[in-house]
Amino acid sequence: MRQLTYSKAISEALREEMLRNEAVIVMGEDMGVMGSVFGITRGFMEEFGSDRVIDTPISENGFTSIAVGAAMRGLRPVVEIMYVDFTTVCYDAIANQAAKMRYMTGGQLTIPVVIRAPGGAGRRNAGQHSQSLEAIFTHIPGLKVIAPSTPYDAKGLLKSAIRDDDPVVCIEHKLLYAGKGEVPEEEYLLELGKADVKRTGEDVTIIAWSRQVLSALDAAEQLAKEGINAEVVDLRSLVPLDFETISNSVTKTHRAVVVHEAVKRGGYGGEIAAQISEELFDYLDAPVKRVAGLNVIPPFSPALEDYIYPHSSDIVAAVKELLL
Amino acid sequence: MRQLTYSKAISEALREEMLRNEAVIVMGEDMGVMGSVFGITRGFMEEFGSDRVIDTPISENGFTSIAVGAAMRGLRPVVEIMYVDFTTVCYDAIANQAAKMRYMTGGQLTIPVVIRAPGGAGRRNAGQHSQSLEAIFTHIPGLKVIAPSTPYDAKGLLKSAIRDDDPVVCIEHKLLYAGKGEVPEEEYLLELGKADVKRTGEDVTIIAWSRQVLSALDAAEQLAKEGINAEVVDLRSLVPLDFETISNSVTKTHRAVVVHEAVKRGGYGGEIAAQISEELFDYLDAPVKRVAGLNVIPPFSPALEDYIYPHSSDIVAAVKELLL
Amino acid sequence: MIIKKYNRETLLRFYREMKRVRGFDTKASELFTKAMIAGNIHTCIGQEATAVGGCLALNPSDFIVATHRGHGQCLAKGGDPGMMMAELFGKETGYCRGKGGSMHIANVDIGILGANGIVGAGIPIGVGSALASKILKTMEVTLVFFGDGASNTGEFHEALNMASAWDLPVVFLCENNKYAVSVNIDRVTKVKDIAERAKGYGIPGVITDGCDVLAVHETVKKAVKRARAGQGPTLVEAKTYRYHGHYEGDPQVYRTKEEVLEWKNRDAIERLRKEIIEAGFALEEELAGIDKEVKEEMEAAVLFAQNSPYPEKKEVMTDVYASDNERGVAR
Amino acid sequence: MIIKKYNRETLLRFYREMKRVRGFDTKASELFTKAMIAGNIHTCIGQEATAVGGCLALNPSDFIVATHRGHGQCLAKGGDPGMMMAELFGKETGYCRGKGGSMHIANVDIGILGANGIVGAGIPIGVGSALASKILKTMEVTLVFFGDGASNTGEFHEALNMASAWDLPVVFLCENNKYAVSVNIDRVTKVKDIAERAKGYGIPGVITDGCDVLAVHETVKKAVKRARAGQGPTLVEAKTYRYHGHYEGDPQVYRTKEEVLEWKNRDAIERLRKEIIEAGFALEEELAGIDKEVKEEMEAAVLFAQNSPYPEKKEVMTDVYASDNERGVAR
Ligand SMILES: Cc1ncc(C[n+]2csc(CCOP(=O)(O)OP(=O)(O)O)c2C)c(N)n1
Ligand SMILES: Cc1ncc(C[n+]2csc(CCOP(=O)(O)OP(=O)(O)O)c2C)c(N)n1
Ligand SMILES: [Mg+2]
Ligand SMILES: [Mg+2]
Repeated sequence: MRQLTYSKAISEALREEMLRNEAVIVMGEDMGVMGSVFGITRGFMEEFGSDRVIDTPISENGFTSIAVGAAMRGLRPVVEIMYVDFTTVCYDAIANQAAKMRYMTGGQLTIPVVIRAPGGAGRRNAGQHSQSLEAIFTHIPGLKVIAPSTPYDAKGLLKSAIRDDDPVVCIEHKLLYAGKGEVPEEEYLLELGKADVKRTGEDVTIIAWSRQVLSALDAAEQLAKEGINAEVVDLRSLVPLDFETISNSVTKTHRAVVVHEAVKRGGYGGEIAAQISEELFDYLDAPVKRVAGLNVIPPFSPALEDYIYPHSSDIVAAVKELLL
Repeated sequence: MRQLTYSKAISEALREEMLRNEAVIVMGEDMGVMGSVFGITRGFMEEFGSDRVIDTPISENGFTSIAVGAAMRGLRPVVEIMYVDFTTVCYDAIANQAAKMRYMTGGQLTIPVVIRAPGGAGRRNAGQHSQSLEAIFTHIPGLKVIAPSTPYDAKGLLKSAIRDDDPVVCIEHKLLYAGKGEVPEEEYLLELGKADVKRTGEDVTIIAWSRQVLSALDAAEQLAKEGINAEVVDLRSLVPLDFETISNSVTKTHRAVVVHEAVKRGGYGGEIAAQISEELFDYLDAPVKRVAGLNVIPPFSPALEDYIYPHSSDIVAAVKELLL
Repeated sequence: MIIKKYNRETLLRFYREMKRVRGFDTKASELFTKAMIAGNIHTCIGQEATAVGGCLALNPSDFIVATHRGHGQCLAKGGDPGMMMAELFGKETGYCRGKGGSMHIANVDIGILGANGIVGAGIPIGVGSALASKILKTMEVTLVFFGDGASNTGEFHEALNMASAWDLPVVFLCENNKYAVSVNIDRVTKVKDIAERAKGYGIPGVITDGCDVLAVHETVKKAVKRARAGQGPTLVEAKTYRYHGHYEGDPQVYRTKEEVLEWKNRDAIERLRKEIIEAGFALEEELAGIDKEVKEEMEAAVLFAQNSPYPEKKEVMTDVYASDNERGVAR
Repeated sequence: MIIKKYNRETLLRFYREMKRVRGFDTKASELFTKAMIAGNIHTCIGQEATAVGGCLALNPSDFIVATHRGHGQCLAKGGDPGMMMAELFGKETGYCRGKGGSMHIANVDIGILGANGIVGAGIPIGVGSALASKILKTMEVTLVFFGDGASNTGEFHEALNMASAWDLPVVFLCENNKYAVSVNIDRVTKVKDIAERAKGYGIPGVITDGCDVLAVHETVKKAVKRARAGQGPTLVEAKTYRYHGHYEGDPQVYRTKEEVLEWKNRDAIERLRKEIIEAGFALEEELAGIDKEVKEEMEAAVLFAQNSPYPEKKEVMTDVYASDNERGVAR
């Protein structure tokens, strides 16, 4: 099958949905003339015109709210927030407006907005350009949240997100953009709220999302060499959560490690771990372990930054502890 | 001992600290002429002048950032965000500015800002005025977070928060304001990061904060009638977390229920539950249960709103399930 | 005199609509005081001319974005007082089936895109509606209401900038009632007129007398025409006043009784009543007839609300998501 | 001619400072291209006059808030190029001990309150500093740098409104270099001049030639004087241009080579050099001597950075909290 980069897969998803439905527009900083700073919408302005590919001023709360208003009127805007770190300036538009309009109006208003936001550390971009902030969205009812790890998943999920009538926050990872993976030529969709078992195993379940799925798979390879068979569950969709897949795996392996790049304290891993402990207690042979980012701010220094997020070796170590 | 309301205790804390240190100022909407919409700063403008008691325009991100800048220069601003729901519009000032300035500058800048924000449901204020949002702060390194449940705690913790050199988010609860409790005349401080065992017991640990401490104590009374002795741990300070007190209690009771009003998914209860499971697994006779808010948006209707947050009966039921 | 440009029917419509707005909020205030309405309400008594003068400049297919002080805006745009009152009661028959309450009345079919509990947040939402009208080439106009206080939010700035840069069909109507809760606008803003801010966006900024419904109407109408023609937004500032406190029960320490009285003496409804009679468009009794009809209408609205059922408990869990709601709420 | 108002020493200082700014960022650009500096850097080559003209209007005890394009601003305010370069390298000897990098250089002792990775966020922080000066009655002036793009953020609006309402000692210096990354300001804003926005806050808005360091200086100086006298803020807009891309490696599809060339022909350093020589304040060779000294200074800065150690691993965990750091980081 053909290989595409993650960023190209996202680009294709956007383009296909724009071709399919005139109501789909993209907006954000540098989306038009420049084709987005990560090249996602290169050529879009020429193809779809500046009405549907909108270069915005630096006004994230404003334009995300504009997307909400446009969605009330039937458009299906896909907004890019250049770095997920900047969702702090438009958190109201996402958490109080997009997320709540439907409920507060008794189901009258439908807000089909997708908010794409690249996150993640590893590019020496320092404290305000390197965070993983999915947990500030998973806590807000009314939002769906996806965090794909592969080009295939990214394309299929984003297309579904655009067709979904709910606001969806799509967390991408800057260090995944250049990575390649198989993506069929034919159209396909992936259902929101379905996890994917990226590797099967019997000894332990590693649950991860976004870039940490790669570390998890890497860790699983290393563990396999030592005869430990890890199952890797890629959540892909954080809300809705596919607890069935988690449950199927953990009732089989009796051990779980949850891995994410975000700061550990208050990260979504706590939620997953708590749910597993709460509902699968009798199946657990060991506590659910979390391997997650340090409770610190991303430092700039190349000598420091890579210590803040998990590596496959950390996952290997955690699994071994569980199996002791 | 004399009885004070929670709001009066907060008011006293502010006043005492303003008298003690000229660098302490208060700012926010309606703080001056009106003395705050909850009456917290009534009389302050007359006493301290409008330089130190600042009526701001409706510009939360602006004035919270102004507080950050003023703090860099040696002031110790206490900011009120009228409802915690509005921290969404100043989340950048809190999470990217106040929280990160110290680390990003290698320890050079100190940001002694306190952000007071009343939260909570139960007043028929609907979706954008009734949330409990502590989890969006506990996830951000650099912030300390307190959520007192009694007038005594509120006063002692707020005074410490004002003297603390770090940004502290103080989550108050609107339905606690009118409640009374003992507050000594003499000055006292409560250390940040210390939980308080509000009731001792051997059979189960109920961990709660803010208004849910009252439900927990109420539940404990009910359980006592049935011969079940619950220990109630009031966290008071969410960050730093006093895990020692939690651990002491749970290693004794072998059972824990975590209770909070905030939406369950991604709430801070998941973090607490995960930590207990992770570190006290061998002591647990049952899974850590969470009793928390529904994953919905606060509805306005008096016929609906009270269903969204936990009641003592829910806690009682959860405890009984654990003891089955 | 401007009134000469209007016919009897239109003038009586203005009169009736303002009466309805006042009638509705007077009822709401009473019911709130009797604890029959819970939570918080913000009445617009005194500001009827902006709601009515503004909304009546629109086509039925046009849109408004309302505010927390928005009952009048919604009524004037065609909101049914019974369904509105039922919403204030939190009843199943309310516009939002009781889930929104006073601050969130919405109905897209009649062009009400909702109000907002976050001051300023409605402004860019209205611009989004205008963007849709432009992209869809339908050019409905969106009229965005907001207060003087909201003009100090960042959202005001971002929204006006984009609306002007993109020439969107939107009219910004600032109801400057001098106060944001207790805070006098002059204490937190150096410019005398909010309309002055239009200069920063290269759009017209116009001041109108918010105590004169016809003045408001003329001004907004012109702005609507401009917007619909693709010439972009206008910032209209109406100088107005709320007779009640910010919320019902507000001790109002921030203003004097004299100030309130002064504005009451310029009451927009009384003014129109006098003008209509003086210009011979209708007799005193005819207006009294309208008054009576409006009174009955509002009483019926209250009765409807009172007699309506509350939503069922299970409603708490619905409408969080449009699709896959159960799973999204479950965990 | 304005130059006549200045003495030789001051003029050579302007010249040297601009040379230093360009020298620093030219080095930084080279090192970035050689992958010796990681992450992202935004050079201000072409914008030296705003940094230097602005900062030299301040007292040492005054403050600045810098931007993501802020190396020049920090240098001109007294930043040590060695410590700055070490920060760009992420070394222990950098201003922020390597934790901040290019976008977060700060040092309160020399009046640098930091830059910001969040566009617009520095503006209210600067206002906060000015508020402190007013409350403490010390009246240091805070000079806030920001770009044309930042003038479209809500924070700009909120900050300017409060600064003007409270007559704070702050000067807002907008470096309008026409672009926010790829977006031409004229495509997202209707007004020709950002300075126009001052009207919405009732403060002076002044346009100055950002290619003329003396013009910038005069303008800012006047604004600083006004601020210090308690007369409130001024919005200064300097028309300027960045010669490099937004970031190093930017393909710059959004502008033509001709446009860049046109601005390079108006280079502020060249202009001052010519004026100094023509007015007889210094000889060609004297300026060449300064050039050489600056070159050596910057080479030394690079050497210092290169030879400095990286922070130790344990540094990752420090400085999150001022007190109780260990516990705050532990769980
Ligand atoms: C972001 C935000 N901040 C504060 C509030 C609290 N609040 C509600 S209404 C109001 C005053 C609004 O003033 P204005 O815009 O002038 O409207 P008015 O009430 O005068 O009609 C305030 C501060 C809020 N709802 N949202
Ligand atoms: C809130 C926010 N949005 C977007 C960005 C990404 N970004 C960094 S610099 C920049 C352009 C800034 O333009 P301007 O203010 O004109 O400054 P210049 O780069 O031209 O000096 C953008 C969009 C950011 N850092 N912060
Ligand atoms: Mg007002
Ligand atoms: Mg620029």
